[in-house]
Amino acid sequence: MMHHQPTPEEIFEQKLYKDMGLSAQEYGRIVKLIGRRPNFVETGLFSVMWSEHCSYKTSKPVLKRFPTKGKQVLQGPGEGAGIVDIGDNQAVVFKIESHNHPSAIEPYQGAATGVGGIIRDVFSMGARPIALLNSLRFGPLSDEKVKYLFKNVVAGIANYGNSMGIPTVGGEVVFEESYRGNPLVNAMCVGIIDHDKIQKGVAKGIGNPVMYVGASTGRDGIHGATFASEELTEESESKKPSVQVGDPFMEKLLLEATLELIELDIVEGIQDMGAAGLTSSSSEMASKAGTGIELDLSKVPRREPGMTPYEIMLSESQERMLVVVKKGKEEDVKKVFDKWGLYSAVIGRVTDDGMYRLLDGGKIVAEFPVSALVDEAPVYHMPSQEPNYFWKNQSVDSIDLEDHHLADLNKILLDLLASPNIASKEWVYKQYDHMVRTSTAVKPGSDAAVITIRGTRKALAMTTDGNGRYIYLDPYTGGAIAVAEAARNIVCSGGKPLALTDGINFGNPEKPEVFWQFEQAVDGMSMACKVLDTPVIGGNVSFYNETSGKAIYPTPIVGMVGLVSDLAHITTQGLKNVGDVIILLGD
Amino acid sequence: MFKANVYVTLRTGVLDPQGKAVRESLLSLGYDETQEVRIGKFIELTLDVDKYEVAKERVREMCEKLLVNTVIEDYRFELKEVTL
Amino acid sequence: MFKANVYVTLRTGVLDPQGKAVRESLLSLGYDETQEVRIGKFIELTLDVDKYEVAKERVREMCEKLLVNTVIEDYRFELKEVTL
Amino acid sequence: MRFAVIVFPGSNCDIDMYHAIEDVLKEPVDYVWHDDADLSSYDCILLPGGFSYGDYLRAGAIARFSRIMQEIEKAADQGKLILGVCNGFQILLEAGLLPGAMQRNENLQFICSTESLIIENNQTPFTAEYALREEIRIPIAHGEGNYYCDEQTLKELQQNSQIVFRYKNNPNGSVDDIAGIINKRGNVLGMMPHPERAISDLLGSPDGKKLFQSILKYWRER
Ligand SMILES: Nc1ncnc2c1ncn2[C@@H]1O[C@H](COP(=O)(O)OP(=O)(O)O)[C@@H](O)[C@H]1O
Repeated sequence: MMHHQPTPEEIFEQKLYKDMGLSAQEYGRIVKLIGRRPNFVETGLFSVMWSEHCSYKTSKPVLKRFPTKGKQVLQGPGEGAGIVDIGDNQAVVFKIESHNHPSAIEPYQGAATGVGGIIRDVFSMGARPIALLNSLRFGPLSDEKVKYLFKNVVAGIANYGNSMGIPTVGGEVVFEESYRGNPLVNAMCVGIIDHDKIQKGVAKGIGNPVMYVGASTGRDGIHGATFASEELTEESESKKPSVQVGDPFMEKLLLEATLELIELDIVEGIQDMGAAGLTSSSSEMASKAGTGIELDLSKVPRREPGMTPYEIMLSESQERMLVVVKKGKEEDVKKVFDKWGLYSAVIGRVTDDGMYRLLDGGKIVAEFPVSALVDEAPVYHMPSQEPNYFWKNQSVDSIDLEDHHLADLNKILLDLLASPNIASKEWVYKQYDHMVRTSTAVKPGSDAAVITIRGTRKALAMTTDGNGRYIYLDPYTGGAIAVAEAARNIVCSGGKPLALTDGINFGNPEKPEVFWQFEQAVDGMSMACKVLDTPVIGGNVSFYNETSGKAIYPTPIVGMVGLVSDLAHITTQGLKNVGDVIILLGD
Repeated sequence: MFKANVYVTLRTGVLDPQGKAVRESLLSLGYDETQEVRIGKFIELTLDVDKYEVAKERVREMCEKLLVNTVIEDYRFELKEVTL
Repeated sequence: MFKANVYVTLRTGVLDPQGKAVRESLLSLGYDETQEVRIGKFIELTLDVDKYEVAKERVREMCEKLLVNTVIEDYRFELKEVTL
Repeated sequence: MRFAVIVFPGSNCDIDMYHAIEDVLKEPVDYVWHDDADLSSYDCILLPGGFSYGDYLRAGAIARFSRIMQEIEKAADQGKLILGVCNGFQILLEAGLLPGAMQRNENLQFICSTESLIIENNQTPFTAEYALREEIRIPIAHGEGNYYCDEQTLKELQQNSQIVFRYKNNPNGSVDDIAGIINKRGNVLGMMPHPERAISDLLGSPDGKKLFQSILKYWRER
């Protein structure tokens, strides 16, 4: 290659690790863990795996407070998606995922690839995806840029889900000033599975082959770090980390091929290549199994010539999976993926030495203990501080608020109904195929969507809810309200709430006030989860949602699923008959 | 009056799923000589403008603002004077 | 090796909903000089073929068969020899 | 009566179509992979909705060259019943088994909604169970359902009663409100709305059932 890769000494002396997102302290920790200075590839691996996105280094201690257990829970946080029992040997699999920053840069592809990622999380568990939901936040619609973002995010979500043939059945959209420069795009996928088909992301069985399946690898979404460092050359302009482009057609094939593969009963472990691509999937699979793993990068199918080991490991090309299968079954895998016109290649094997080893042909390009990369990631206990605004607001006496008795109530009602936050969201969900799979008993437009389960009298109710303003004003109570609202939506549709997945969207956690909001919201949500017996079975954290130093409203999203035990219980929101009695419940 | 032909293509390195699918279809139809296929947009604009320089600047602006998504697309255009 | 640039446009008389929408956007952005907008496809093909005549015939066939739906679309193409 | 549901890479209403035959008619039905080339044992061939080959280039443009399409053309020649729904309709148009072409919806958006259709011809094997000019509710879900044909073709369609369904409130810009057309011979029907999604009250409408029942009745009486 024309460009020169910095040596371990240069990385150290010129503090290049900083450009790659590692602090001096973290760099020191790596040196201690592996007993030498990491080379360029290794530094890259650590920098992505120790990023907040992959390691949850600042959120982990707080997320531990969520209740995650319950007799209905078959799989809690830690895998691609959580799993909850629904009886008759069946289970529901679901998770929510954010794609805020990619959607701010390229709304259509950012939102589309967010949907693609969460679908893979669900079918990598062996489940058949049956529904999609989303939760969106934008600035005020009077802003042309916001309109552009909104339109394209919706189109991107629509196109991906529609092409996959998975109905998008619910969600929410809120327009509010604090999201003007930083929209939120959270997508949720729900799947269904038989208990005995559940897969895990583990590299099990010493000597077993590690296989790469799906689309080829390109330079998409490579960690910006590469280009911030000295290795840049004149011609690298054209290689700029490009936006990830989704290919729902490819993913549809990958879905069918993966489910077909799982039927063969030869899969030992499988994981989606999501954020940090090959790096996170391979190292996490080894870590969870307590094994080592060895990959030969020259075997990775690729789309572009001249890719370096660094680029291959950090690529975030979409529609790919890593699979460990029983030794000797490589051909069976190939047969399935050939039928669907997808790549499959043996790129490595499971080892017994606990090492993470990468080769490029014959040459070792990275080698250190798996545990150093995955389990030894730093954990930070951030300072937390109650913001001033909070006390000020707490002392407001609501009696003093302006008296609306004399105002024109008709006008107020019309103004409210005209607000984009209250008006019908039909413009959005009309673009989503919400009927494909012929199981949508309650379509978008009611409280929670309801999806029937073929061959049974059962159905699943599902919803996404969150209210950033409440949480901003009082994160503890607001967090509890989000959970309670989701549960009410499920109940109103005829279901019993089972469990939830959370999408945590906050500002910069290094700010004590933001961290306080985060802690409080999690505590409030946890309290409600305990009361309602709806454990948290998975979720996603997105921090640093800020523009010019100003954070969004703290916005945890609750994605909840409930069980409707008989189709006769399904209830919808609309008024039914003239003369029916209207009753107000609660206080 | 000017006519502008605008050619919009995906930037190098950006995945072109459409081009890929078309290439595979061409290969399966027996067009083995097909090496690469990239699919872009071709936009024809007619502008009621007198001066070449003005037309050029306006089209450039339209591309940057609306016609092209410069995060993933490149463009070029040609202008020619026409009479209606 | 040849490179073909194929331009696919809607036949005259066929309404172009996309072109219409883009025209309206341009007008609302203040580009009042915009008269007409038509949106088509721009397909770049690289062919491993030696002779110009062969390349020409093959591209014509590809267009008629797959690349263009002649019920609603017209096309033209340019060929140039390239070396890799 | 034996039904085949053709599965292309990217088909995604194949399962729904299969279930509709199972639930409404209780007749034997098989999935047939686009690469399997024998359809001789089937009486009716169903091309389901979805995004075959990603709908790249134009909806249906690539699927139209699948191996199975030669078999489908043969079956059409033999007078077998062929129903293309949504993407299936688009494929039939691209293959030239039905006249015209599809464009993007006028509003350039994907539209999923339940639409009112008018039965314009109930003398076909697919619609005999409906009354003439009966209004039925059937879901649509498409981004490219804006049917186009030139004036000459339109005149022919009208004169031969080939327009089988019209939209009551045209959602997508289709010429003459066309939602579904049949070939001259009367054995190949293409329609954008999804009858397989309208087979029970629970899911919104049972109005698609009669279409499947018409097919079976026609076959039995023949
Ligand atoms: N982004 C979206 N995607 C899909 N459906 C949506 C979306 N936003 C809103 N909806 C649907 O529109 C309906 C009304 O939503 P919303 O106005 O948020 O009502 P509520 O406050 O009662 O939840 C719900 O059925 C919801 O699922």
